Amino acid sequence: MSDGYPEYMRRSIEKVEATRENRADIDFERMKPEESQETLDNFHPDYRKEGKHELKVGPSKGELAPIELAELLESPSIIDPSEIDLSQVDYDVEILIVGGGGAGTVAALWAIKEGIDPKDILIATKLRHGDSNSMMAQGGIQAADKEVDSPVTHYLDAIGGGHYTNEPDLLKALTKDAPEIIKWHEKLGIMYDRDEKGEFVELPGGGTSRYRLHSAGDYTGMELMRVLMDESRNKGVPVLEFAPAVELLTDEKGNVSGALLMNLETNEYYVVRAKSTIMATGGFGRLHVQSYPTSNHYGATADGLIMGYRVGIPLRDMDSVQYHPTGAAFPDQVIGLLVTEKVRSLGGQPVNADGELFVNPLEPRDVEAAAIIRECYGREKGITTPTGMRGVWLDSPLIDFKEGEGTVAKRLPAMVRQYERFNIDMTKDPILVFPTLHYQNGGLMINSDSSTAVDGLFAAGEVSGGVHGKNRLMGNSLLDFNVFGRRAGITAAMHARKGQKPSKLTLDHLTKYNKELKDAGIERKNPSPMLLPEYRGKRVLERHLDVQVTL
Amino acid sequence: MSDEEDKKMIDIYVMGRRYKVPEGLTIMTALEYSGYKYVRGCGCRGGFCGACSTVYRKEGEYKLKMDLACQTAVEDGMFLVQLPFVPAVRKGFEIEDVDPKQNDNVLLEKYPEIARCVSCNTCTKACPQDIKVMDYVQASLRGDVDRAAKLSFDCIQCGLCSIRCPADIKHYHLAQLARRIKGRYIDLESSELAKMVEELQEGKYDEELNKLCSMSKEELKKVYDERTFQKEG
Amino acid sequence: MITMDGYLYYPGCTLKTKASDYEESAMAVMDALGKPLVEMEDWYCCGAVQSLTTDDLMHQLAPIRTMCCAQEEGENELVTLCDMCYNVLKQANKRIKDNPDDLETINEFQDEDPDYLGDVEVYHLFEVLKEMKKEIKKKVVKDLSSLKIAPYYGCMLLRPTEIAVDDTEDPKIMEELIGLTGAAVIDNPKKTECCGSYHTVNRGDIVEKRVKEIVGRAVEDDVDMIVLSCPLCQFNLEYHQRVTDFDVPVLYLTELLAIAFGLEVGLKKHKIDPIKKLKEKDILE
Amino acid sequence: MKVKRDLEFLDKVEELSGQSVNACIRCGTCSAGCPFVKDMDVLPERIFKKIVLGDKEGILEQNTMWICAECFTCSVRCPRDIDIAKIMEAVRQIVLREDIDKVDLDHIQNLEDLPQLAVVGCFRKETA
Repeated sequence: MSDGYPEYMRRSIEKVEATRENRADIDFERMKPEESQETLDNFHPDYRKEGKHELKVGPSKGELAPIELAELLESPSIIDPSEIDLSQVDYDVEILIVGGGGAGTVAALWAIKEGIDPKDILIATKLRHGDSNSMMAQGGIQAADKEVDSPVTHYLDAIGGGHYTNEPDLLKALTKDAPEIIKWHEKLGIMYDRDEKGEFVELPGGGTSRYRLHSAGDYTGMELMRVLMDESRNKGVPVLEFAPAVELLTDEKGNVSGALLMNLETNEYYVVRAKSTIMATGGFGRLHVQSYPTSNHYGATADGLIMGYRVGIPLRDMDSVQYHPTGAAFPDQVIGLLVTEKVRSLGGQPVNADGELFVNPLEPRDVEAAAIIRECYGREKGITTPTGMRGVWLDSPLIDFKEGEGTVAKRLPAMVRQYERFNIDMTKDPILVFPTLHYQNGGLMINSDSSTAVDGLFAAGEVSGGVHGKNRLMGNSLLDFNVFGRRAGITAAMHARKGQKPSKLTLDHLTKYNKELKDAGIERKNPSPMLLPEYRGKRVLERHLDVQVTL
Repeated sequence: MSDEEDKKMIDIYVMGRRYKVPEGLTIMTALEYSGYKYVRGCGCRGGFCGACSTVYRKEGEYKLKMDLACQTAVEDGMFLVQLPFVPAVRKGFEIEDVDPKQNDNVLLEKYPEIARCVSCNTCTKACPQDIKVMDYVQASLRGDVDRAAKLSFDCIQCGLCSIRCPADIKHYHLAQLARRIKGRYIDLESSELAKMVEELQEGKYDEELNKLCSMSKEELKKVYDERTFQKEG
Repeated sequence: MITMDGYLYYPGCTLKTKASDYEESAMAVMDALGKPLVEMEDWYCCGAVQSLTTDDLMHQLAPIRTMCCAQEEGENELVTLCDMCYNVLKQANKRIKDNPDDLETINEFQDEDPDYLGDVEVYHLFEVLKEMKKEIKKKVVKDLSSLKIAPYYGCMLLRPTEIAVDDTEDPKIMEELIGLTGAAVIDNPKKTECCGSYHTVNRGDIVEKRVKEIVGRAVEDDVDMIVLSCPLCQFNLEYHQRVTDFDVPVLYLTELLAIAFGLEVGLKKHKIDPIKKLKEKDILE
Repeated sequence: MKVKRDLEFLDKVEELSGQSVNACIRCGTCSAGCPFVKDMDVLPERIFKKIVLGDKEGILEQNTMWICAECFTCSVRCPRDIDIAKIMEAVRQIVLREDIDKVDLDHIQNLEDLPQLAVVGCFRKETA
């Protein structure tokens, strides 16, 4: 038995144990469309009007965005265009890839396949190559490749889950390219879970009508990233780490002509000239929208959205944020960390303080999340932790109960390990969960070839919007960065091949954007991009001296 | 979420300097609480990326411990230091050229230093993921790629094993090669996938997909609500 | 000595790849003899050569760990095929038996892993086969009398004296075993001389000289093949014939037994194809 | 030639090998039986003399201990029961413990052909 739970929580666990056998075979009825809409309206954070702000400037003026993002969008740049000397080019490349996560790495590999010399590519990334949300995706990647399934069914599941707001062309690309992506992975040597005949062991995900989720234990994203990085190293793609882009550069026509990077350690800037620039910076979980904890990595601070918006790329679906239904709610050290949806795919059930199953475990993510919030704050049937956080039980031992002892340990090693560190044995005891800020559904608008409204700029992965509409299904984000990373790599390579070296490097678009802000009467103090979130202790920040200390 | 003021405060030592931090933080959040802003040494904050290797010793204990800063709770009297990522030689390869059927010990060929393993097990003790590192090095030495790949599967490539190894083995690069060989050559190819890829290339689903693309929301909603669910995989 | 129905078997790394012919043929032969080799669940690379300095316990760790694995499987006897593994395991085992302090230090270093109690005995397959001459004789179905075979011992089975499987200067164990197959045994005065060992890695020239002497002598005696049991000798004696005009196949003794038993195993990874020779002699079709 | 007599070296060899170098009577049996003498700069028995003299420099510039492949022929034949292989090992170790490799791991030919035990053995004897 785990000794990680206090006595009063253990009493609630006893209720979960008492009902387990009876719950095991219940096929809890899925919510009718009306009920799910009502639950979303009343409990999902996205549906709270006070969390949104109408954008006053830029290409998406008039659209809604979370306040935390809007504040960054409506702020001046962290650089002053008049202070930057762009005459000396530090890196002159065919393709600049901003972001070293999944989308960026895939783009590099496909640009090489398209004929670009690896030496003419530069991946610039804020942290290390691979430090990204891609690395953290546990559950799996969707691709319809079984006889009972097809890209058509995949499309239908995704567009329904996205409340019919997905961009049809993008979703078609996503679902149609999926099997080819898995084929590519097979050739690269990615170790997916397979049966003895070599066929993939596939699971259902929330909102999917078929077993379509390919996984590699519960380290799917990590396994993908490890291999993609390994291959990128084999090909010799130059990577500049700890060097995030802080602004894009434009030529006299306003086309993107490279980017300005910043060395995070020395604070000096680097000028990169590129024929094609791919924005692959990921999402914005670290903005902690509506004060939610997040499952995202340290660098997920919306930089790409800010930079792209300032050169004129419209945003879409920014009013919707994905809260993963099951983030860890206990112990304190892991609050917000993802508890993979695979726990529910394998048969784990969300259960309230009285041991009652209250929702089908595999509703689409937003509905599932709303139902859990409803249980805690609408019906008062959650469990309150010693520090005041509420959550519901996720009955993980039920998996072993149904599938045989050892299933949890074998299929969810990362999860088991995470809880073991804090003396909780999730194979024997349930774990406490509450929704966590997980994914940026919307983003920069792209076309199906990953090009954007501005020549020279391409985008892929979480930073782009439209593929998932207002709600992404599990297993479609790993797929997204592969499909659109590939398309971005190919399109950017073709663009670079036929294009001339950019004639000019300017920051004119910033000057223009600053003027727009001024004209709209906006004066904010939070220059952006944010680059890294601020987690230093309150006391330290209050006594912080803003002086330069030299060695 | 939680009120710092109510918490019990404990002492930690960061590179020798003492700080008081509330109990219940991870090493990572405790360093931040103390005023450090991470640039290096912090990545996913969830135990997957291996950026936050940390070395510590507890008061009165002779053993040096290694772990991930984002996954370890601080304890009173911990002496802490963050480790930068230590570079290790990685051998490049073309995935087409590492077929174990052509070369029965490609791992030894790429990483001959595995022949220096003395089974001291220091690597295994250093691993924050509880991987049997020494066992997979040993499996690699005897050409058992399959076992090396399986044993190393949970590797997050933090590099702690390689820092500690007296034989200068590059465990995590070796393991990466083993896993790729397994994924590519030892695991059988999926015939279902091959069939689907072929069907797609023939354009089998184009018409239906295009039809869905042109449907109105109402039409889509109808089809979506009527779809059936697969009961078992 | 060994009395169980089968033997706990320690392969060593090379038996799993370059010397898989040896493992395959040994397993087949022992199966045929009704005493199968059962591979240990866990084992570690022995280190290939014994570390000889008084203060070096680190390099004794690997063989002791392997002993420990046997102990944890509840066995007190362990059979090896590879001569180098045999030599290293046996010497390490002897060393810690003679020096209980060393054993204590190693056990202490191994932390939470189980302590080795020092009760496991190490045997070479030849010692097992020696006890089964009658059974071997019964299993011979092929007439090998047309073959002239020179046994080659090398170093590791015979030296140092304390761990030798036979007389250090005048061993007979292989002669006896080869004799059971009906083949003609040709004595080679170089049979206990070193083949050049690990120098094959970066001093191939030294090994070449050794091979010229050892194989050269066999050629003088018009020998059809050399038989041995060390994968490193096997590699050296075949591989380095490339600088000579010799063409003498070098077989593992178990391969020879397998042929005599009519078992179709081994003979796949030789640098000098033995099959040609065996066909010439009408032993294989 | 003037030789600097390094008695610490003699002590170290005896400590590491556990053998008494002074027991040697220079009978030459070791050299007579050694299959590698042709490749050695100096015969094994001469090495003994140099050790007794404390001629560390003189020994370390010879290749003798590196040519020795630990075949134990000398050890089993020595009439004075000196385990000569252990003396050779001690001399090798004195060099290796200064973190000097005798073999360059990065430039080994034919690695794909070599059996593991050759590589393992070589690294044990020739890398620090």
